[in-house]
Amino acid sequence: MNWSPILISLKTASVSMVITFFLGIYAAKLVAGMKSDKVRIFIDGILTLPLVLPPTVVGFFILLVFGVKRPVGRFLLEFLGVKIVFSWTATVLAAVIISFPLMYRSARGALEQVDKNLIMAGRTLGMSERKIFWRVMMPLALPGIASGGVLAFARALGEFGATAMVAGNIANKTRTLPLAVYAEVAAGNMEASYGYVAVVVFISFIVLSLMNYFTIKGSKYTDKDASK
Amino acid sequence: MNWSPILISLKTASVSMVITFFLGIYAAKLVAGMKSDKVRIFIDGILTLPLVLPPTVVGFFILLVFGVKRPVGRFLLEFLGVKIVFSWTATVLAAVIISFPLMYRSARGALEQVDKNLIMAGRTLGMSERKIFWRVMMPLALPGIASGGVLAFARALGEFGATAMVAGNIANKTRTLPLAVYAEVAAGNMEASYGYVAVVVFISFIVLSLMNYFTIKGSKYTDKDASK
Amino acid sequence: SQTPPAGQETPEDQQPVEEPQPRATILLAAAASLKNTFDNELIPLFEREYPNIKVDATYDSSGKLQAQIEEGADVDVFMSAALKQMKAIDEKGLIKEGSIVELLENRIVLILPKDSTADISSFEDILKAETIAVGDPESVPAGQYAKEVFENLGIWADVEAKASLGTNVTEVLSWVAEESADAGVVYATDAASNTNVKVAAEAPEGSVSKVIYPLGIVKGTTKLKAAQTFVDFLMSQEALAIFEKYGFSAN
Amino acid sequence: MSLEVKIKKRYKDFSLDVSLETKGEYLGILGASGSGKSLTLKCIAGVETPDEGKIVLKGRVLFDSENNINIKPQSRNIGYMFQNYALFPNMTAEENIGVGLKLAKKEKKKRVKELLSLFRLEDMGHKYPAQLSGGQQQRVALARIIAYEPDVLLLDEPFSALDSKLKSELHTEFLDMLNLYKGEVIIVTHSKEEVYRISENLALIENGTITGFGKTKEIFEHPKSLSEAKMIGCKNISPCEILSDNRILCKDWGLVLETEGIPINCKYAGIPSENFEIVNEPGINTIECKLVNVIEEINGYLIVFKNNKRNENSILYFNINKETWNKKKSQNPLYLKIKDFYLLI
Amino acid sequence: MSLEVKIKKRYKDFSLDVSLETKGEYLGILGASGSGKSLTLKCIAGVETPDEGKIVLKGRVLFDSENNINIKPQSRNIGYMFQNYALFPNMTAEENIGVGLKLAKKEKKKRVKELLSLFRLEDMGHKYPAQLSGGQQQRVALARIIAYEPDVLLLDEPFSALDSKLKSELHTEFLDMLNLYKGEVIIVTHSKEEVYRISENLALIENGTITGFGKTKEIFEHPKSLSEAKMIGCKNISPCEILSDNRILCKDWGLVLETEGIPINCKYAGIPSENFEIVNEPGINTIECKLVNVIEEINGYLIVFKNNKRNENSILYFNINKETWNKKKSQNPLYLKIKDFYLLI
Ligand SMILES: Nc1ncnc2c1ncn2[C@@H]1O[C@H](COP(=O)(O)OP(=O)(O)OP(=O)(O)O)[C@@H](O)[C@H]1O
Ligand SMILES: Nc1ncnc2c1ncn2[C@@H]1O[C@H](COP(=O)(O)OP(=O)(O)OP(=O)(O)O)[C@@H](O)[C@H]1O
Ligand SMILES: [Mg+2]
Ligand SMILES: [Mg+2]
Repeated sequence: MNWSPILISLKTASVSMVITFFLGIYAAKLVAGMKSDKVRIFIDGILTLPLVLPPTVVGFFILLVFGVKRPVGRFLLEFLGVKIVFSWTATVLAAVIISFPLMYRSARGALEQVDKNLIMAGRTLGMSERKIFWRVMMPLALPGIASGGVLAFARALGEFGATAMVAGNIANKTRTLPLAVYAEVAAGNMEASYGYVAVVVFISFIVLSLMNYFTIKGSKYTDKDASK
Repeated sequence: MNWSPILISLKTASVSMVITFFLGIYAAKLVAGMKSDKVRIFIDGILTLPLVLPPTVVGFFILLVFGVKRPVGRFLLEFLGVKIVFSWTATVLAAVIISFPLMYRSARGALEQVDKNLIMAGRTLGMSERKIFWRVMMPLALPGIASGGVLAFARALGEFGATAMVAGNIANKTRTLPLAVYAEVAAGNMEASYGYVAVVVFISFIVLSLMNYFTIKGSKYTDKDASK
Repeated sequence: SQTPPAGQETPEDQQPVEEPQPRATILLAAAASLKNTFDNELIPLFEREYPNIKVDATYDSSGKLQAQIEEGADVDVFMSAALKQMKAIDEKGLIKEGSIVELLENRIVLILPKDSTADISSFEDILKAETIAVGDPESVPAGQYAKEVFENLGIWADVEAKASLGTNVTEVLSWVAEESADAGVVYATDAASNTNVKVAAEAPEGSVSKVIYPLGIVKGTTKLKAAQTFVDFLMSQEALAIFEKYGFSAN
Repeated sequence: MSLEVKIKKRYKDFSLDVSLETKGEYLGILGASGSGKSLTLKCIAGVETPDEGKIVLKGRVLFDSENNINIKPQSRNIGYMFQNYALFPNMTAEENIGVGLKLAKKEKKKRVKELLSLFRLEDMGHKYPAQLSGGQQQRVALARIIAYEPDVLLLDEPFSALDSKLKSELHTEFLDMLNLYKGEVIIVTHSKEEVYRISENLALIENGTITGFGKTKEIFEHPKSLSEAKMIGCKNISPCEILSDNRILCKDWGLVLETEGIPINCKYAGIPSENFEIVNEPGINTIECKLVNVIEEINGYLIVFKNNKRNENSILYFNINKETWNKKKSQNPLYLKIKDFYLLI
Repeated sequence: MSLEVKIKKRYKDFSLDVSLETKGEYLGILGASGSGKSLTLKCIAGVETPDEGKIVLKGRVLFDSENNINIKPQSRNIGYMFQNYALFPNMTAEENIGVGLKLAKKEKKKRVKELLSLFRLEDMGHKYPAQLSGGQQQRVALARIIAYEPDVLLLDEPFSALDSKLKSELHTEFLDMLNLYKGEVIIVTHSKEEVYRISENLALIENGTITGFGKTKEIFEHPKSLSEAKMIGCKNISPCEILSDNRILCKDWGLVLETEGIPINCKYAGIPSENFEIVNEPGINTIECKLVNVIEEINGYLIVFKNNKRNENSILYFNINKETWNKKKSQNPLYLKIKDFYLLI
């Protein structure tokens, strides 16, 4: 078993999860705060899109945006010197785009479940909207947010179709765990694939445990016996 | 554009969403109610698994269970006369397995966010656990549950890798929308693919709107001006 | 048994002296069916012979690779599983003039599950199967060839009605291996890679155009020299022998 | 300092139509359950948006439906203590209190500590709301709003969950503290004692509208209208008819009362249940009683009776201390003289 | 009907150690904020689990730490009205009330309607808790628990959010209703009037332990211990020293009191603030006052004074009605005779 896919996947999944986490929460906040139901539903549709299309197709569309001949891709290349396609950045990009709807949707549900009265209480106490968000809404929405985080991380870790499309499948560079698993399965090397699957499972167990730990810790206030 | 993938996909996504919905909620309830943190995290890991593996690989494993050579598949075939692989049932099976973690996780987060006091209040009023669950926890967790439903539906609608592996890609039988989209994109028929993409987007918009509508309706109690 | 690569007059051991190879890493994009050959043997061998050149490789279906190259992926050498994709890229002016080599040939075979007792021994017999696994002719080269065979036999319409169109070769193989499908059409090299399938027949001579694996250097490459060295290496007898070991034949 | 409020808000089966004005005096609001007290405060704080009207604080328009002004709650600098406390469940008592404080860390800590001890919560600082008792939660909510030092303090039944000892202690200290504080205070309460003690002015609210407004003491001593009398808890009220310059007939009790200076628009008469005296013989403003019930209370009896001389069936209440009652209860017939009564419009 | 409770529960900085027993009489619990009243009820209802102890209802063991018995709340048939109501926000008032009812649809509707009107919520049935006022929510919670008809009713400050008029109306009707009902009732309240009116028995709780238990009336009339006196609101309490058979010295006030039958273990003396009388000359059980403050209350004045003859600094309180005070306040020196006082252990 080769260690590089594991490292690459870990790096990709962690980085993309951090990005998705904040991006998703931010989007959720924006959308949840929208006045017009129609606009909200529309934006909601757009943001959920990466989930309803086959990842390969999503990857293809990403390629159509970030390809070096396309405006965005050309801009990035010429002005920032960044070439997305076939780079490690691309694995992150793909993972972020694919896992984004999970985070966004979960966070939105969780934020909507927060007692409006408490938000109002924060306002009458002169707390800024930002402070209310970070000190009141987020902690109270933690279980939902955490489950969004878990979903996003898991999805980023397992991301395959779009990654292969945008980042390629280059050993030591963009070959992530799922690509390795897939490659082994495709090449009929079942034993090798089991090894990678075991690693994937192991990583997700670790992350899930951590998440569970933090969620439990973060919501200790509901635990009546906390100060015992 | 061919209508059959649309119909098949609609059927698959709806049926699998209903199954996933109840299965996911039920699992969430079970896991959320578990006493031991360790067991919970373990089960949690297992249930999240389909999300961290490439769908094609998941499909492959499903094939290893339900294939006609394999014990389960053979049992189903010989004793019940049901052949899972390459049937419409398989598209549902694949969609359920792939979208399950989304529903499960979202529902768990949402249920954990429900005020424990209200559950206790239900108990002291002699309400059965089942009644408490359906009349108190579910409605209060609605935003999170709904977002889980949206995610699960979207994922089921977009499911591609595992479906192709288990159900095949048989025109008018198991060729779902994503398979059609993929085929067109892969063949470079971008125009045709846009047609299908438009349909996918359209369907998800409809479903999202419905979901939003029901969520808003279902949580009208938080709308202070409802009786106006 | 080291034969100097074709097109290279000087013996390989003198090469660094006469013309030092620039330190370079090149990227090979190859059809998925070539993965084992390259990863297990050819690339390690090449890197041993040319320590200054490192070869990265990405494998996928040729159609995807085509799209990626068209969108500007940093590919230096491209090897597809059919001429169609190579031509398409070439027509867009993305391949270095005159660099296309029709290097390998693969064969189209009819496969059955290992334990199959079906009475299928030729491509015409495939209609006895209940479900047939073939690659999607629109996107999978093996599928295109299968379609061609069946069209020449005049039974494509009947086959298509029973067909499940795989989006990649792995699917087609797995379907047959797991007996989801009763028969399938893949490359000989794919069939060789899976022990759960057996070959029932080869495509009859003349029923299908040659299955060519062309090789080309992508025009945008900045490492022309290294890329050329690699291509030359692949054309060497030594390399071809390895390809043959994996079921290909030199064209 | 001045606060002017003139707002309307309509629900399907309730509408609020309130005008209030205060100028630095503390204002108490009394009203039945569901009469619109909390809603009024919420509108002032910006928690609810009125349908129309105007809210002006120190000349600054906070809300004006005509000019589409609606300052957000954060900028109003009005503290509202929610009736259900609305403590942040994820913060300890300390954090809850400190959350609105804009001080440096050290001073903040000091201030929070002061407030904790002021509200007898010394050892509760590290507890989460779920770990606090009802009364402790209420005190944290009160401390939190006071820490914030807003221009206007809106308190919605701030002491309802406290035992009477603690309540009276806090009243005293609260008043001391408020003396240092230069803002408006509006306090909603169901306790007459509280309103009497804390607020100089009193507004009565009934069914969404203000039905009485004035100096607390005056209203308690001489209610002028039916609503005022009801609100201060006058138990005996009857519609009346002016018979002459100095005589009215209380219709419910079939009783004629004599007094000076009957206002021309007098429509009701009210007799506080303490304002009876047991006398030995009939006379003016005296009833011959028919006892209906005697209810024992802590510091006395509540005598429920009717006018024996008429067949009107409306009952009257009389609060008497135990000693006196035990001495005189055997009198028969029992004559009750009305020492004082209210003439109400 | 009988309920026996003997439980312990420890938190880091609070421990509950309570034994109670009731036999069909309604029991009131009085105690300061944070003394453990709600916690006790929660343990009985099964909302919290005690660390150790036993709860037995009608001979049926509900909880027994030794035998690992812990019947789930559903099967205890004990209704607990949460101090913060715990109404289901997703159900209307009607639905909240009906949720514990196990009747056919039609009867259920009828019963819910009855309860709505009993609690003056006729038009509120279709509203969600967020659309109800604080007092309306409290009434819905009360109606809900009563609808459930449990064997034991545990009420945690059931009337605290109601105005006094409504409160006294509901008291009356509540008592009528409870008469028809054959269960135990335990009611926690901060209102002495309420406890006095509703519950025959009274338990006093202080810092997690029961410090007094008895007939409500007896406790109010003759508190026997320091805690009882404090709890019924006796404002003047001083440690004392027995001087002889019939004389004690109240140390805080430097005052000697004469009376018969002083118990041997008498440690404190308490004087209810109403039990003074203005007299014209010194005498036994009479103080010469030095006025400290006169606080106006609704129905009288609260006179704060010291013993003029001694230099002890502890103050005393005297509640007097306005009339009498206004008549006699100019007396100088002012003598107050103590009509009655409590001897406390
Ligand atoms: N969102 C709403 N929709 C409909 N009616 C409402 C809404 N909010 C409040 N009400 C009604 O408005 C009336 C006044 O409510 P408010 O909370 O101001 O009462 P309150 O005077 O504070 O009473 P309490 O003393 O019981 O707290 C109530 O009858 C209530 O039912
Ligand atoms: N989960 C907990 N963790 C720590 N301490 C707790 C917890 N629950 C309650 N307490 C403490 O136990 C004590 C008793 O609480 P309880 O709610 O029984 O008080 P109470 O008598 O009902 O007071 P109130 O009249 O204010 O409602 C309080 O001091 C409280 O802080
Ligand atoms: Mg209110
Ligand atoms: Mg309590």
